[in-house]
Amino acid sequence: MLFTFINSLTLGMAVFLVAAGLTLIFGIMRILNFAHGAFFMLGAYLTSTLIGDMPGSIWVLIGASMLSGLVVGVLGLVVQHFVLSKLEDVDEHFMLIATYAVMLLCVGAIKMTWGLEFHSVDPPPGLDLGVVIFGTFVPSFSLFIIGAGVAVFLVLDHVIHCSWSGKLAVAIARDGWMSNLMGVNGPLGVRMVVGASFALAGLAGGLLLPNQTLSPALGDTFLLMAFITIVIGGLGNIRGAFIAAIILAVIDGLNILFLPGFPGVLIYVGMVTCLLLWPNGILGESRL
Amino acid sequence: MSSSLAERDSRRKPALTRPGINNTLIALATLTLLAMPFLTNSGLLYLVGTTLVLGVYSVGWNLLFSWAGLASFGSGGLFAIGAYVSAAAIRAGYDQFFLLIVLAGAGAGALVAMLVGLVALRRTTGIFFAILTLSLSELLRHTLMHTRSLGSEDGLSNITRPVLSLGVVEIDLTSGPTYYWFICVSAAVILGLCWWLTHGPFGRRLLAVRHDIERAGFIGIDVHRSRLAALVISGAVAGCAGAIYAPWAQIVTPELSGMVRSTQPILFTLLGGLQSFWGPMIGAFVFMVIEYATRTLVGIQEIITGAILLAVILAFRAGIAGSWNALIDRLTERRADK
Amino acid sequence: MSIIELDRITKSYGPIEVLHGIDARVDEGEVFAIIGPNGAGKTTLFKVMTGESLANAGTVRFDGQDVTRMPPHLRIRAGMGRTFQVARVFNPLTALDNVVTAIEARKRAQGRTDHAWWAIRPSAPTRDEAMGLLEGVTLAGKAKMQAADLSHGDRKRLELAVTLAGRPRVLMMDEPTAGMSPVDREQVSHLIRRVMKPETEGGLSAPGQKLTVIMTEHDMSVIFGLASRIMVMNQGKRIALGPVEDIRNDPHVREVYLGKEDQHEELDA
Amino acid sequence: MLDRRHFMLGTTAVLGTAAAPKFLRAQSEPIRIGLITTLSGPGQIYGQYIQDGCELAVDLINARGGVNGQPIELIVRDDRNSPDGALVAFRELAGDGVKLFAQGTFTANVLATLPLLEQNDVTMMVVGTSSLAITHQNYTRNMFRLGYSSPMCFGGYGHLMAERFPEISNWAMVRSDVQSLKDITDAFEAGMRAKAAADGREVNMQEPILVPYNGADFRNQISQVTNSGAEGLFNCLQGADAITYYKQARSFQMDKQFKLMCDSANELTVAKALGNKMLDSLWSWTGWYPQAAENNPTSDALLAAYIEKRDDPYPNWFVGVAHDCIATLAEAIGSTGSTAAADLIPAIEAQSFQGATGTVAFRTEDHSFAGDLTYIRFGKSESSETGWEVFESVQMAGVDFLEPATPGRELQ
Repeated sequence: MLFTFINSLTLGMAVFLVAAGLTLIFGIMRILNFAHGAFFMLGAYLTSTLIGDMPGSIWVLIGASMLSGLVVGVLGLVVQHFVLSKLEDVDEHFMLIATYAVMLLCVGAIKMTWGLEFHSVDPPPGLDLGVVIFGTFVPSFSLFIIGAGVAVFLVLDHVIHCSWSGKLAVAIARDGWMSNLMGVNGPLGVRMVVGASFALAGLAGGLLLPNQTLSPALGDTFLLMAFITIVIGGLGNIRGAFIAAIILAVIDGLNILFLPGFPGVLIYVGMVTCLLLWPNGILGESRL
Repeated sequence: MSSSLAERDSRRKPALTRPGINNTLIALATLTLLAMPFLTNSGLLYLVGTTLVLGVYSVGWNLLFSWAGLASFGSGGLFAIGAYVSAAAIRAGYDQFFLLIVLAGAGAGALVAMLVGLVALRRTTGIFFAILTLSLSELLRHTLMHTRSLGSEDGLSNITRPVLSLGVVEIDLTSGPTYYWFICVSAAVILGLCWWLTHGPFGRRLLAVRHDIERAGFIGIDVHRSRLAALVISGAVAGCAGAIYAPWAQIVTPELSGMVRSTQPILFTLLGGLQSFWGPMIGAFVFMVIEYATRTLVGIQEIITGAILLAVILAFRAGIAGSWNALIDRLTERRADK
Repeated sequence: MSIIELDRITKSYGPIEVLHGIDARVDEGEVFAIIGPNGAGKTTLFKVMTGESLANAGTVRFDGQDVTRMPPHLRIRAGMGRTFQVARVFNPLTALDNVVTAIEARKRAQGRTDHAWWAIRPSAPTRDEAMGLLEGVTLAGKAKMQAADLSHGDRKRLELAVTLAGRPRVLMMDEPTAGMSPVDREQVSHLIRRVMKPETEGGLSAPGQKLTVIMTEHDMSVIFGLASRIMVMNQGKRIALGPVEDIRNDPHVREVYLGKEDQHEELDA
Repeated sequence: MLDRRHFMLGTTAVLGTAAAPKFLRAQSEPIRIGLITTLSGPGQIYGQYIQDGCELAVDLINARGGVNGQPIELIVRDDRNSPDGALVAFRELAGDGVKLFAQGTFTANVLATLPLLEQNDVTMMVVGTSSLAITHQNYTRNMFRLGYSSPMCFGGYGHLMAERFPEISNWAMVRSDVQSLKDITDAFEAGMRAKAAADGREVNMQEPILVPYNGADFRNQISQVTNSGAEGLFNCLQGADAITYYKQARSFQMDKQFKLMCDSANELTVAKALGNKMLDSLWSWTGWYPQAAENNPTSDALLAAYIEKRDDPYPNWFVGVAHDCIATLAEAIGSTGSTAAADLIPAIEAQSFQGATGTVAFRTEDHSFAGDLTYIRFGKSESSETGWEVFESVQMAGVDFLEPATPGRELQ
């Protein structure tokens, strides 16, 4: 039982790592970024190129992930500059299709650069086995993912709700016109958040790399689940996304315990139920 | 004063007007489509037939989107329902009642859309509605994949094309061209109905709802009912298109309910032109041409499709229909100025 | 007789109570103005009357019928009409179609749809009525224009025509002159006066119709020129209600407006 | 991407058609074979192997002077991972007069084109697909399936394991919740039970544990498997799922818990991805393992050509099977001198030749492939440069395990 839920929590936190950036960009630009999964995947490929088959230590993994996050973040700025910023004044659905097109380009570029073959990167030494907690065997990399998820959440929550730059971003998200009036540079704030969102995608790709298999389909594995998470939590709401990721984990655990013949189905049922109970997400829709 | 203005207007009116040009184009396109079986091989004919069906399906989706302001990401599910109804009925040997089967497909799509709408529309809108419909169609896909009697993930294949029995006459639809013409006629009927609905009082009501839902309530429109009606009609069109599609492709698979099918109308509509009746149809055919022209460039399909989409979206924000109309307006104005 | 009766209306958003047991009766045929400083609860009270938000306690009666829980479109069908502070018209439609849609909605609600079921164009009576309304608000020349392309003042006029198309018995106007120049304000006042008058006397009201107007307004000169009775609100409470002259001289009202010199002067104006 | 040679060939074909009267072209005109496979989306990796195999076959044949002096031209189309895409491609090429086809990867895409074969008078080689529907309820005479039916390759697999490891009597199975994989676990179970029963033993085959398809985290199902008490494991996940599964299983030290681990059909893909973190020992079925094929010059030539093309000494089995599809067509055209289905079908039914994968022959009744089966055992190796090596391979005749032929009817 405990074991099941710890494993499901690993999945939940992995999904949260991906969903964090997604909810950030939704908070400021009101778009569901279809390209997020592809950039997550790009982060994973970049990290694998940086560290080879096996990271020397946990810090090498984290460092390489951050570097990949940085690169992907810069790419995000490029996308913002050449695509998203050009579509700000037209129907929001254009933005949706634009991100879909960017996703196709990104996936195509990954296939051309790294090929179609499957690759695998190992967890760093020390994280490749397991520990026993309360008499239950827990893989140590699971603990790493859960820790990473919680850490990313705490940092983001602090930045958004407590720091100056976060408040600035929130101000822009709430009212672009007002922030211009206040003399705050609106586009700069938007760029900041978009860059951060893409960087988070890249970072998540790197951190989850030793947990997954690298293939050009990796992005799809997470994208839909991340969508579901941020919708259950309330769009643009980072705390909501975190709670939703935990709910997702519980649902997944229940699925395994009580409905093993239909793996992954309860998540959809749960999501439909959640949406009907809380039409705007558990914590409500929020602009950051 | 206003009358003199009108006079001046009529004097300035160019010989070629936009509606005139566009109607001529629509007539030409219709003739070309009807003559298709004489012009191409069966591969291209199949592609054009499929595109027609998908175009009709997308026009139905756009009725919900551009008129009622609801973006559904689960229309593929409704298409799949129609297709499976039609496939199962034909395989069970009811193919002489094919027209009834198509109606049943439309009915099934409408019914499911209504059930979803009754539960969902009161509570969710916007992106939540989009994600809800997306999940529901994914759920349907999972269910189809696990239903042995519906062929699991391989779907139902070997669907024969029917011989229509209309009491006294029998129309043989088993050959490619005849079924293609059947698609043309059905498309014309469905599009005609949609055109009628969107351009009459119902369409005006929906446009009011889309633009300002609260204000629409304040002129006495039952907003909820109007949107539900739009959802049901759109579901009927999707189901109907699915039912027509099944014997054309002769196979139906759970992937019909997948993301790809559900995002198709969105792509077509944005490409072809938002808030334009013919936009989705234009988008469908432009997409078809792009895909057909690049069919030999295998292995880099994502990059080609992505680049073209991006270019179109950045260059023609009004979609192809919007940009075309703007162009014609400019040209005719210039002529008039001379 | 009263056409609208408000009985101990209370409304709160979470812990914040915005309306504290408001009582009021609006008589048929009068112009009833609601005034008060910002945050007094005028707009909330307006919304409770129209059904945009529901009261936590108390009842709203319209023409003797309890409408407290009734959704907006049914109140409209029962005879309410409403305009907004910033004019809200249907941008995708032409000016004419805006009015046509409203007329059709009214006829539909009354079960008197008069166009053939297959017809795409509006019926001749509907069209004539719509053109008549547009002429009434001096927009006939712009009937074929897209509503999105109209100027601010034209949109306000169009909105009024759209609202009148519902043949309301009570016309509720939220800040009808907000953001307007003095000349425009005078025009709007004039228009409202015309709206009250029956067609036979050069006004805009349908024959046999007795229109009541409820309005919120900041501009005192507009109010004193139009209103028959005034309700003054402050901090969610009704602090005064009576004929214009009584309100002008009410010490309590003066106290509320004290410190706001401009308003004070307006009261004296 | 459009390589020059391909382009040139296309141009000359067009020019040739335009310039020369029909009778003059008879000898030099290439034999056109249409290849329809998945070259975008998730199945692209398998489609790429199939394309490689077919292209190499064409190159090898043309290097020998073609078939009866005529070169072969391969026309490749992407099925876009959908029945629709396959139909468009098929109808386009068939409408263009192409009479020879190879099609592969996903069953549904193949099922879409099967009803059209006879009316278009074409001969089609189906590459690799294991589904029973193709040779049973959806059987059509114009199709030959050069792929391994589930009862044959996985029934044989179960048989082999029961024969070699009689001491293991408790088996666990894992599969994705995809219906087609159920056929595979069923076949493995049936083969194992039949052999054990023949030897007078009992085996305990546990219900397969299901995992989500294209999932992200399999740890719960891994722990279910490791707690099952089974000694043998049959793992029926595919591609990335399988690798993620083995990878996440490492911290549970799964390979220490099982005496015997069998992968269904991922063969060396697993080893190539895991490298020196490969499991100690893993069995897998494979359609083509060139290193095991002794005295097979076709296989050697194909391997050499593949290494030259992709710089990879361990080609996926699809490469060999795809090659043999083209070789089958070439062989039949060579012997009959015709490309008409009426001539080719009886010729392919009758012929038996050595392809890269071994003996290539088809059962006359349902055109099911009746060639050889190959199983390999590989695992971690300190001495190998790659970190893993293949320890042994077993070949056996597949025809013994082929299910009864019921063309046109579902197998009961």
